[in-house]
This record gives sequence, structure tokens and C-alpha cells, in this order.
Amino acid sequence: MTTPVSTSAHTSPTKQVLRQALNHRGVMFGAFVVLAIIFIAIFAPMLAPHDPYEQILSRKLIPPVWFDSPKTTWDHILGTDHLGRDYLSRLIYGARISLMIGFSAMLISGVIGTTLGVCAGYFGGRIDNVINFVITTRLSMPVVLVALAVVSLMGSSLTVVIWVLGLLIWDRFAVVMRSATQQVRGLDFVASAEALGSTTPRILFVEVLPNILNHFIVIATLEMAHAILLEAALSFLGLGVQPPDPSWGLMISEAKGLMFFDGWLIAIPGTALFLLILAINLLGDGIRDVTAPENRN
Amino acid sequence: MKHLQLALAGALVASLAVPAFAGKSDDTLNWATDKEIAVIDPYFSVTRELVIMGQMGWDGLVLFNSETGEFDPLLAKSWTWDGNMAVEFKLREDVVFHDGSTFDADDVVYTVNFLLNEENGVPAASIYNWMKSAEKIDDYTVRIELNDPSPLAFSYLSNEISIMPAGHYDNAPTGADGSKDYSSVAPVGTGPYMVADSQTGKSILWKRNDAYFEGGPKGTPEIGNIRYRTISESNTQLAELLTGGLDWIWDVPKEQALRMEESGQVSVVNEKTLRISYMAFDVDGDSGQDFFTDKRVRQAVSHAINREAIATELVGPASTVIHSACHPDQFGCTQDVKQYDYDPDKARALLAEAGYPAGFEFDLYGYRQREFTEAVIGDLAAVGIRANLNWMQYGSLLDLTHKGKTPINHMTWGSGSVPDVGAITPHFFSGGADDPAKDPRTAEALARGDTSVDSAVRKEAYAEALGIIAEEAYWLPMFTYAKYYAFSKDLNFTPTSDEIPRFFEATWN
Amino acid sequence: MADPVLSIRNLTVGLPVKLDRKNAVTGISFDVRPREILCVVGESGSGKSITSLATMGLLSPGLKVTSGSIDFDGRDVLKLSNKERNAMRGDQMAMIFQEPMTALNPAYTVGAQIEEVFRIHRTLSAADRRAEVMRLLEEVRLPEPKRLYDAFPHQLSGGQRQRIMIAMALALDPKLLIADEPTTALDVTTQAQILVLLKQLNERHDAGIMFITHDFGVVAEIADRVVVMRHGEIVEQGTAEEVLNNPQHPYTRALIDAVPRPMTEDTTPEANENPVVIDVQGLNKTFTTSTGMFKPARTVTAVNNVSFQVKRGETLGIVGESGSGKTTLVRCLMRLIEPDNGAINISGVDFAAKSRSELRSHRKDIQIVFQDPYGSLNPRRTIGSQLIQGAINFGIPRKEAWDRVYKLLDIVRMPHDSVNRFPSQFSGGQRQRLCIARALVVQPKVLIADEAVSALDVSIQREVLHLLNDIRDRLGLTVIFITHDLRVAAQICNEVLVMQYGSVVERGGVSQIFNAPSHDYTKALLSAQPGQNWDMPVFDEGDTLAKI
Amino acid sequence: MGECHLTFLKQNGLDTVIAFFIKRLVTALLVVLTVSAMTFSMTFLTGDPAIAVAGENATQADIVRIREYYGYDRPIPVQFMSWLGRAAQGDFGQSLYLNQPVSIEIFARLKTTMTLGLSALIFALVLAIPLGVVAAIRPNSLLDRFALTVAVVGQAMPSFWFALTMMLWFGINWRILPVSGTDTWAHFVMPSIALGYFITPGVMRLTRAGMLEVLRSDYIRTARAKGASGFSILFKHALRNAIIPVVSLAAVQFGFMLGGSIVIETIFAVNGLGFLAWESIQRADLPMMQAIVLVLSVFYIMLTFLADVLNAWLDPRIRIS
Repeated sequence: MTTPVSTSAHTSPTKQVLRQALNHRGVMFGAFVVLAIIFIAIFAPMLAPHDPYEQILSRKLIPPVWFDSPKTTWDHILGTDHLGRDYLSRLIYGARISLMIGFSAMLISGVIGTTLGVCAGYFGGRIDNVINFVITTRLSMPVVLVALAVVSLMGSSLTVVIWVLGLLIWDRFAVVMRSATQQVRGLDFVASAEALGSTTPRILFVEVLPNILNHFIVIATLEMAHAILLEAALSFLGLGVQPPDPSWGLMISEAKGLMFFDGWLIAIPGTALFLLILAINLLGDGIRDVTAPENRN
Repeated sequence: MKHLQLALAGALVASLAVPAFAGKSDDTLNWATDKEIAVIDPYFSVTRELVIMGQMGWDGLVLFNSETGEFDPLLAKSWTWDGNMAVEFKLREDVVFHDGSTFDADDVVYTVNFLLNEENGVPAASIYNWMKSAEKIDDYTVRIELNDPSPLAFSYLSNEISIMPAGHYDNAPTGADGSKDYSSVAPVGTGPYMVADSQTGKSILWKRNDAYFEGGPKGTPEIGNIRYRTISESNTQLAELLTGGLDWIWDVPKEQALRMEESGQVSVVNEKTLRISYMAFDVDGDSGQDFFTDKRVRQAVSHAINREAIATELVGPASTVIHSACHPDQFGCTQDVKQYDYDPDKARALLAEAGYPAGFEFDLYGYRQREFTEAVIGDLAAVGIRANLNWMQYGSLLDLTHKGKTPINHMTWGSGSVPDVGAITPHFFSGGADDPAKDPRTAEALARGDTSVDSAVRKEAYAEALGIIAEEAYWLPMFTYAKYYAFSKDLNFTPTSDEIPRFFEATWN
Repeated sequence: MADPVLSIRNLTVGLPVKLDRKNAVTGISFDVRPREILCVVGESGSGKSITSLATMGLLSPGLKVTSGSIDFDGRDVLKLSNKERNAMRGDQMAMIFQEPMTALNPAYTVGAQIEEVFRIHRTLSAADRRAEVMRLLEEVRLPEPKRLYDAFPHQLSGGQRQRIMIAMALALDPKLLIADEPTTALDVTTQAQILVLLKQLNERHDAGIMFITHDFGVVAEIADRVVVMRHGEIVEQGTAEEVLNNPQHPYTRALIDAVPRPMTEDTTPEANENPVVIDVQGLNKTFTTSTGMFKPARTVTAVNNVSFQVKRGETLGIVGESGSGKTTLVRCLMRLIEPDNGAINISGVDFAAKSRSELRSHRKDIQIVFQDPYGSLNPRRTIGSQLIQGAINFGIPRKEAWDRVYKLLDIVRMPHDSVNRFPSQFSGGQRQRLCIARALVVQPKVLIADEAVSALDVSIQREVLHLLNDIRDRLGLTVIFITHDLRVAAQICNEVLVMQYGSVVERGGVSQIFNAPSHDYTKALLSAQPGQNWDMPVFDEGDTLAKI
Repeated sequence: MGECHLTFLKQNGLDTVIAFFIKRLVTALLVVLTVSAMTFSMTFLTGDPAIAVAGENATQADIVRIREYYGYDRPIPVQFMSWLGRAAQGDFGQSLYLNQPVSIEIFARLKTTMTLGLSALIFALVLAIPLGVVAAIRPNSLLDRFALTVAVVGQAMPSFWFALTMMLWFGINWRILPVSGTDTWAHFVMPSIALGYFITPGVMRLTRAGMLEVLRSDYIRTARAKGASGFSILFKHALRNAIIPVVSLAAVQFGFMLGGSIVIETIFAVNGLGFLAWESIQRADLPMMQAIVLVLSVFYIMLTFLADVLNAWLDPRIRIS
């Protein structure tokens, strides 16, 4: 159906996408949760009832208030951890670390992957061959194993974890951006820009990048979730972020020993992590839905 | 339709139902640790598991009796010292190896000579290099000569020196690099159990040696089979123990142990060990963070940490706070040294005096039981010192400490289960790579203690060294480790402080 | 006259909400009789395909028949159950689609796909089925039926695939055959063959044929009766004779009027004394393709030793079927693709010899308008920023550049406020105008139109062609016009190059090419034009589409 | 299949196929070489491997002895070249910890990991493909939403958490499945589900997207116009084409699973390659780590090759030019 559908004048594609996004349940839910968690992360010092590092060993493992236990107290709504630190405060501060890991690792991998993918897709030929080889090499290395090995050998700290993840998970960016760029490169407006004398960087930044941005955003959300999950897996094996910094992955890993007895210890950060990943993924899926070409006029 | 579904579900459950492959019912004791065991040879595997299984499969000349604190005769019937430098053993005559050959003096001589031959590359040299030679006097008499007077000689003979049949390693296969691969020789010993089956990374099955000699200190084995399993994840060990897949685990974290005890499904015991926890300071300032060159800062840290709380809340009731650089149960380990009580105010005052009223930030290194180190960091934070945790593999961390790159390392030492200060303090304070201070006074005092067999002389020398270490606060000795053991109610088992569970003594209830 | 096999009465198909029209098809009625070819004609969006799909019961889920009836063979197909409909489809009524490239399942051999019709509707032994398929393959004039039986669709040409589709449709001798633009995606020579085949089959079978098309030439070629549709309604229906030669409705007239006329009169262009702007000598381009993993790399000569000159103010038409190399030729000309060798002299600059960075400053001399109005504008940028880009690239001050843009918008007859909008807000014809404006903003000497009107409806096509002519004359441009349609070329060009397999086979003035073609290929192209025997009526100026 | 390959050879000519294989082989070798260089240098990020080998409580003298014995005192390039030379002959050296040839150990563990990987893959495909198909038939229906939920939840749940929760319910509370080990097929049920569930979302989404695309395609309309039944359209026409990319994905995911089973193998005490890798990392068993990474990357390359061949077999457009 090529019936031209009139849309109100002066709406940019971005605005149209935004309007569709506002009507998309997945996007709205995802955005709401992600924004809420970002809000919590930013205002952690104001929101947290206690110092997340303050330990009182004699008050350890107090259950959350809804448990029927003489130890519960409204002073520690979500209870305390194995060192007597306030669980709610750690959860709130943990949002910072988890988001930072996800975001930084995504940013690093995004820059690497996009650069490689766009160059390969735009220039083609030998450059494409070389970059393809680099991508194949990267794909052939098992991520978890290599991440574990490097973190284990270099010693795990927040910086090491972020860099290792960032340097490892750029493959999807590269693959997707490469094919998206190839697609855009074949469109006539790129040829026409070339014919109009635009320089290559100009074509890349003005003609190509804006048109593959939606792919970038979708992959970015996926990889952010991926990075957070990988950190959780590293933490599970004891090689993620180091205490006392409270990442959610670390909280899960510290709680796992008691998961058969005090399920809430792992359920609380686990749920937080699950919600965050779920929200990011829904957001990514939604963005993919509303920016998919068939949904655009 | 519904009935069919139910029937199907029932059939499924029935077909999946776990066979009782463990425990009393089939006379198999299953125990597990997180280690993979590929080499079943006490000399070519440096794991704790092989010390334990070494006691199952092999016998030494003597055996340490943790109740009396003395050494009981095992393969030796008796012995006599010839001065400080030689000892003569009379051997039992009723012992046979698992392969049926008879045990005699040749086997002891072969074993010792094999260890002493450097070409054989037996890794843990410290367990045997105190010996100079072994000599057969007659079929059942052996004389061992020492290099130096060695107070630890019998400890090694008890825990580490397992007697192999003569010629045991002669037919070892040749590896790819042309060297002999001694580690793959099939295990043969005289011990109460022998290997029936092994799968690397999975399990080792031992079965009772029915020909085991009577009347030895190891008694007569009762349980038919003992299977070792590798289960790396502690939750999984726990799950297996609760479901009967395992009969015995250890190193259970305190909280889990308490919950299991509450559940009443398994027996839980907290037993002290010879392992201690300590923090070593970068006294020389080699790490580039020179806060700890100042004695007052070291003392401030010592006052800042609530060791009592860590020991009781996190480690377990059998753990005690220690003040000197050794385990209180070890010979010569006096606690009568300068003590640093938990006193945050004093710590702050000392810090201010040293020029750090606002505290400082430094790198702390650790490798074992992260929550203990985490608690230390929490205590330090309370007096204004921010510690960044660097969590490492033991090997990597040790390398760093040898290079002096760690401002503080929080580590542990198990003394190889040797109940003598000689197995710990001299290792760390005789000027070697592990010595944080390289103080000649400690080195001198320790050397005196190490080379004497006179108890009084040794005690005095060690006390002097320990006094200096505490006074200068080169180390902060933290606490003794206590291990939680959890085992099936069917199992009759008694833990010992040397961290060598005696499965051969275990029985079913 | 026989009773109709298909009788559509008051059919209305509703559109899903949110679109600008309530119904895709509104209250239409017509009949198809046995042995007759009924052509349903209309531009895109007229509802002609939806009518055919509704008849087959293949409407996409968003579309619903809201009223009316479709009586086929005495039963209202709208009231049939799924099972009954399945039994009917492929057996009593069959359909051929527009895109032969995608209408066959790539995973099965064509033989198996034809056989499936027998499997579904008949109980025949394997040998019988095979024999039937062989018979059909022969009937649709496919060479070597035995070999073709085991061929996969991608191994066949478009024309061959369409014959397979026809064979499949005719397999069980249906009463009704619906052909939805079956020749639109084909080259003109192939189209002619398929039309001949359909006519022959029509004589041998009893089926009534409902033939959907947008091309009055095709209508003239095969129709017995014609239905003209517009915006989902029938504006006119009657015999081919009546509708083609004496259309009553203004829309029909306008449509017929917009059909490019074949060149009849001899209009030898006056000798052009202008200087040569483009001089191409011995241009070559070969591609090495390695498309699949197991496929050997193939070398294709896309441009084979092409030389030509164009003088200022002239329009050169380059005509050829798909794969003739015409698009590669112009892209080489602009160095959007690197030619292998040859000289390209554009107003004194050798484009082929310059490095890419040296070339940049000369790029403004030669500009291009592409075929696809949807791909040639960046959907993420406003029209204004895209129009001004070229001028900015060549250092024109912003103010002057904007002046140029507004002036050009006037020339291409687009409102000035277009600059603030995005491409998605324009129709295909509007976009092509904007693309022309964008190309002109750098004041080129040469404008290339690469199938620039092929994707447009015939009425819009005509407007854009007029615009191009107008601009050429006003600005003194040199135009190279690429097209597959000789009739379109005739309307705008002074001279025509005919290309086949990468080579120029004939060159000459328009009237010479049309009236006295010398090369066999040109002759074949000309004779394949549909509707040649139709003497198109001429109407007054009053009936242009713009007024309706 | 045999027949297919015959046609395939006939139509393409043996030369082309051989040329293709050689090209792939060269790429594969280059990749393996690069990977091995990277893993080799990576393992020297740490300090002294000799200390790791000596274990806890070893004395300085022990460490020096070990360093000389294993040749860690040689320059790194020398060590790499000698390692590479031996690796080419299938000799990855001795494990520092297990005291036996690395290749033998890896080979032994590979079997377990392959069993786990295959059963996980089968679980994932059996769950994901029908869900994807059903979701595509009725987009936005309840079933589609359910399938989407399975996918989204699967992507958001840390695999270790899922594994431990399963262990809690099926192992401890209901006692219908053994908790850990590899003795019977029942032991593989939980690890396979835990590992397979992880790749279910991807397979399901791809199946759904592929089916949606194919169902919209012209040839499905052709099939409907022929009067083909819904069942035949779905399975004979649509799934046959939609499954092609799924096969590639499955092969590649299988490769990822072999390398990604570390957590699952650790939890369920499956003594496979992943567990061996993790243990080797913990004890800095360099030769073992290097060899495992190398073996896994070779596997990955072989699997992508297999995926290509499978694709060619399934898709005549690739197979026959």
C-alpha cells in the first residue's frame, strides 16, 4: 500500500518516533523503570537511610520488616547483610555501580564496534575484509572465559571489569553497524551527497550515522544489559566488582551462600537486577519496534 | 486426559527419582571439596586433599596424636635418637602394600632416596630436605641422618612422608619433554584404603584395605568405600549434603553452618585449625604507598580493627584472636607480647600524631574469605582510612608481596599442620622474600630457635622474635581459623585441629 | 453471451483505521465471463489489486470486506468456509502475481511446486503428476522441461518464472484466472512474449481472465473489456474498444492522455552548433561478483567500450533493458563507481584521470537524479538542509545558497515551506522534484536522470518529464536521460543510445530510431512495445489530471 | 542428503568447492594464530606463574625450582614460539596443576561439555522454535505475548540465579532431580535447561521474525492461491525457509555455549571444559588456559563453517549458482 498518508506538517522523523514511543507499552515501562533507577542512582546519598559502608557486625542478617522475626526493625526496612550493613542503602548505592558498569562498558564497546562496523560497511573492499577478520577473531574467543581469565590475572577492580567487558562485547555493534551501514551506503542519497561534493567524514557523520542511530540505540540497550549480566556472572564467581562497593551483582554473589536459607538476601538484589535488565531490554525492543522501517511513513 | 497426564507425570517423577547412591545404605562415605584432583600421589600434588588422602592410602613412619600431642609409632615400632643428627627406626614386620608386596627397610630407604634425588623434582622440598640420607641397617631397621638439627622432623614424617614400595616410580612413563612423569604412577601404599577408581575433576573412589595391619594408631577401617567428589560451588555442596548425595563437607561459612545446625538434618561441628589470619604491613615502603613505614600508623591500624567481632561473628566459636605471629597451639607460640586492643579512638589519635588526622587511602590485598577482609575494610573506614580492595589469586598475590608491592596484604598461613612455631614465624621473619620488615634481630633470634632441639632454648628464642614483631607491629596477627564441618547424622566423625580429617577412623552410627 | 464466472456486486473493502481513506474499495460491481480478458486499470492506490485479492480470499488481515458479494460459479466466495475456499483456490480459480522473483518458494524445485497443485487437489500417481507437469511446462513454452523440472526458482529468469507461475495457475484448468500486473516487473521484450502466451492460452482454455494493470498499452494489447478504477471506485467500464477509443470519464481520458505517445512524425532535430559538454571515449567497466560461498566468482562486463558525445542543451536518451549496463555507465561517468579505463571529458575536465579528492571541486558540473524517490532523500534531514548542502560544499555563502534554493523550489513548483519538512511528508512525484532541485543547486552543466520517472504513476511521470524539459530549456542544461521505456525516451530526448549487454548497439535521432531502426535489438524493442496497434485518441487540453 | 551433495558438487565444480575450503582454512588458521598469540600474551599479564604452581605455603626455594623446571625464566617470545610449535602437533604441554598432558585432559572433558551443550541446544530448540512459530502465526495474541515474556524474562535472568533456583526446587525441595554430577541422563536435565534457556530468547525471536517475514512473502501468497492448507503452508513452505537463519544461529550459539558453560558447569559440578577452564583460571594453569581458549576458538570456527555448509544444504540459492 503506497497510499500516501498525510501527517501533520513539520514533524521530524525523531518526533514521530517519539510519539509512537509514547504509545508503546514496552518503551514506556522500560523507560519508566530505567529512569527511576537512574534517579535513585543520582540521588543515592539523599535517598539512602544509612551509610552503605557502615558495618555493625552484631546487627548482621536482620531480615526485612515483612518477615516475622523478632530481629526486624523499621530502621532497616530491607534488613542488613552479612556484615550488618543496611541492605536498602546498599541497594540504592548499588544502582550507581551497576548502571555505571553497564553504561561505561556499553560506551567503550559502542565506540569500538561502531567505528569498526561503520568503516567496514562504508569503505568495503580490503578494509571490510580486515575488519571482518578482526570481528571473526573476537567472536571466536569465548567471552566469559577470556573475561574471567583477564580479570583474574589483573586483579578485579571496577575499572578493570569495565574495560575488560567494554573491550570484549563490541562484536554485536560491529556486526550490526556494518550491515546497517552497507544498507545505507547503497541508498541513493549517499551517492547524491558524494556527487554534490560532500567529503567522506561529512557523508559519514551527516548522511550515514543519523540513519543507523536507531540500530545503535537498540544494540546499546542490549549490550548494556549484557554487560550488567556479565558483571553479575563475574561477581558470582568472585571476580566482579570488589567490596565494599555495592554492585547488585556483588550483593547477589555475597548473598548466594545463604540463598537456601535466607532467600530474601539474594531475592532483593536479584529482583532489582532482573527489573533493570528487563526494563533495558523492553526499552531496546520497543525502540526497535518504533524505529523499524515498516513502521515509518 | 487428565488421568493420563497425572499418570505420565508420575511416571516421569518415578523414572527420575534419584537412586540412593550415597551414604550408609551402600556403605560409601561421600565427601567433597572444590578442588580438582588429577594426581593421586602425595608428593606430586601439593593440595590439602592429597594430604588427607595420603593418610588414607599411605602410612608414614609415625603418626601425630592430636590428643596427647605426641607421635605414635605407625610403620615404625619404635625409634631411638642418636644425638640431634640421626634417628634409628625399628619397623613393623606385619605390613603389606596394596599390591601384595611386603613392607620392609628397603621401601623406606627407596622413598627417602627418591625424595632426596634432585633430578626427580619433588616439588615441596621443605618437607624432606632436612634429611641427609636413609640407610638400611637390617630388613626392619632404618637409620635416617639429618642435615641440621630439625625440630620439625617428626611432624614431616607424620604428615608428609608417605612410604612408597621400593621401585614404585621406576616404571613411570616418559612425558613429551623426555622427563619421567612420576605423577601418573598408579598409587600403591600400605594405608587403610586403596584407590578403586578415579576420574579427573570428578571423583576418586577408595575402598577398604581389608589386609590392613591390626593394632596401628589408625585403627582398623570400618567404612567400605570412601568417595571424594569435586564440587566447586559451595551451594551445590550444601544441596548435595542436604539431599544425601554427600556425607561430609567442610569449610562451610558460619551462617550456613548455623542454619544447617538449626535445621537438624546434619551434624555441624566447629573445630579450630592451625591456620591463622594475619595482615602484613609494607614496613619498607616498597609499594610506593609509604604510610606503613611509620610504626604509629601500623599501630593505629592494629587498634582500629575489631578482631574480636570478626572472630566471633564471622569465623566461628572455635576461633580466637591472636596477638603474636603464630598459632597459640604451636610449640613456642607465646601470646605474652604487646597487644593492640580494639580502640578506634586510640587509632585516630595515633593517626593524627603520625600526621594523618583526616586518614588516607591505600590498596589492600587479599585472597581468602572475602567477608573477613571486607569487615577489616569496614573497621578501617570507621577511623578514616579508606582501603581499596584488590582481590587476587593466591599465586598472583604472593608474587606481589614478594616484590613488596602490597601496602597491606591480608593473608593466611596454615603451617602445613605442623604444631610448632618453626613452621611459621621463621618463614616470615628470617629476611626472606616474605619478610615484610627484614629486621636482623628477628632473623637472628629465629635462627637460634630453628637450629636447636632444646625446648627451653627454642622457646626463649622464639619469644624474643615474637616480642619484637608485636612491639614493632610488623604484622597484625588477626585470629585463628576455625573450620565448620558439616556431615551426615549417619556418620560418626571427629574433626582434628590439624585439618587432616581422619576418614579411616570414621564409622556409621 | 455466456453467464459470468465471476460476478462482483457492491463490493466494499474497509481499510484499517487511521488512514486517510475509509475504504480501499467502495461499492464496485463488475463481471468476468468465460473466455474473456477483463482488464482492471488504475494507478497505484486505485484498489485494483485489493479487488483481486478479495476475490481469491487472500486479503491481508487488516483488510475486511464490509459489504457486497463475490459470486463465483454460483457461490458467494465471501461466505465459504476456509476449507471450501482452499478446495476452490488453485483448482477453479488461480492467480498470477506481479513479482516473479519472489512469488516462488526458493526452497523447492519448480517442478515440485507445480506438482503441489495436483497433490492438493487431485489424487494422481507420482508418474501421472510428473507427466502433467511436463505437459504444462511444454504448454507455457519452456525449453527443456525435463531439466527445468529439477531447477530451483533462482536459476530461472524472470520471464521463465512467470511462465512457471502461469503453468501452475493453469494446471487444473481453472474457470477464473486472475493476473495481477503479471508483466510489470518484466522487461518489455519478455512482457510481449508473456502477453502473447496469455492470449494463446486464452484461446485454448475456457477460463475468464481478470487482468490487473496500470498500463494502457497492455490493455490495448489484450483486453476484451476494461474496468477503470480510481480511489477504490469504478469510474468507467466497457468494451476495450469503447474505453480505449472513446473514453467517457474525464479521468480515463486524462490517463490515456498521459500515456507516452509513440514517435510517429519525423522530427529531425535542427543541427545543434553548441559545444560538446560530455565526451566519453572507450569507457569500460567489469564487475567480479562472488555472491555466494560456493559460487565461482563471475566476471560481468557491465560497460563495454562505450563512447559518445553530448552537446550543450541536448538531451541524450540511454535506453536498454535491465542489465544492459546503462546505470553502471552513468555512475562511472560521475565516478560514483570507478571505471576500469577510458576517458570522460566533462566540459574540459578529464573525470577519469583525476584523483578522488581532486575530483571533488569538479563534481558540481555533473549531477544526478535517481530512480527511487524514497531512497534518494535522507529521511533524517530536513529538505532545506539537504538542498543547501551542495551549495555549502562548494563554498557558496549561506545567504546566496538559500536564495538559490528558493529560486529552485519555484522552478520545480514546490512551496517554500518545504525546506522545513522531512522527506516522509512528500509523495513520490514531489520527492523527485526536490531531488531535481537538489541537483540543480550547484548549477551543474550536466544533469543525469537515471530512470527518474520509472517509479512514478503515468500521470505524475508526465508532469516530471515536462518539468525536466522545461528546466533544460531555461537553464541551458545538458541532460542524459536513462530509461528502459522507449516511449518515454521519445518524449524528451533529442538523441537515443540503445544499449544491450554493456555495449551501445545503436545511436541516432529519436525519429530515426523509431522509424528506421537498424539494429535487430532496437527493432525487437520497438516491436515489443505494447499497444502499438492502438491509435491513441487525443483530447483537449482541458482534461489534465491536475484538474480532476 | 547424499544426493543433495552430489548435485551440489556437480553443479559447482569440484574446483570451486576446494577453493572455498582452502580460503576458509586459511582464514581459520589466521584467526587461530591471532587468538593464540593474544591468549598467550594475556596469560603473562600476571606475575610469576611459578608461584601459582607451587601453591600455598611453598617456600622461596620451591618456587625457584619450579620456575626453572617449567622454563618460565626464558623470554616470552621464545616461550610462545616453542609453545606454538608443539601446539601445532597437538601437544599443548603439561598441565601445571593436573600433571598430565593438557590435550588428553581437554579431550576427556570435551565429551562431557559436548553432551551438555547438545542437550541444552536441543532443549532450547524444542522450546524456542514452536514458540516462535506460534507467536508468528498470531502476532500480538496471548500466545505471542507469552512467548515474548519467556524471551524477555530469559534474557533478564542471571543464569546462575536460575540454576540455583532450579536446584532449590527440583533438587532439594521436591527431590526429583539429582543436584549435581554427571552419572546419569537425569543429572544432565537441570544443567541443560539452565544453559539452554539462556539461548532460547535469541532462537525464539529469530524464528518469530523469520516466520513473520516469510509469512508475508509472495510465495506464501502463491501457496495460498494454490489452495494449500494452513498446515502445509506453515510447515512445508514457511518454516522450511524461516528455519535457515535459525540453523546458523543455533550452530554459533552452540559454540558460545561450549565456552559459556563455566557458571553452569561450576554450579552443577559437571566436570566439563568450562569447569576445567574456571579451575585452571583459579590456579593460573597457563598451558591449560591457553589450550582451552584455543580449542574453543577452533570449535567456534568449525561451527561457523558447519553453519555455512548447513545453510548451503538448506538453501538452494546458496548451494547452486
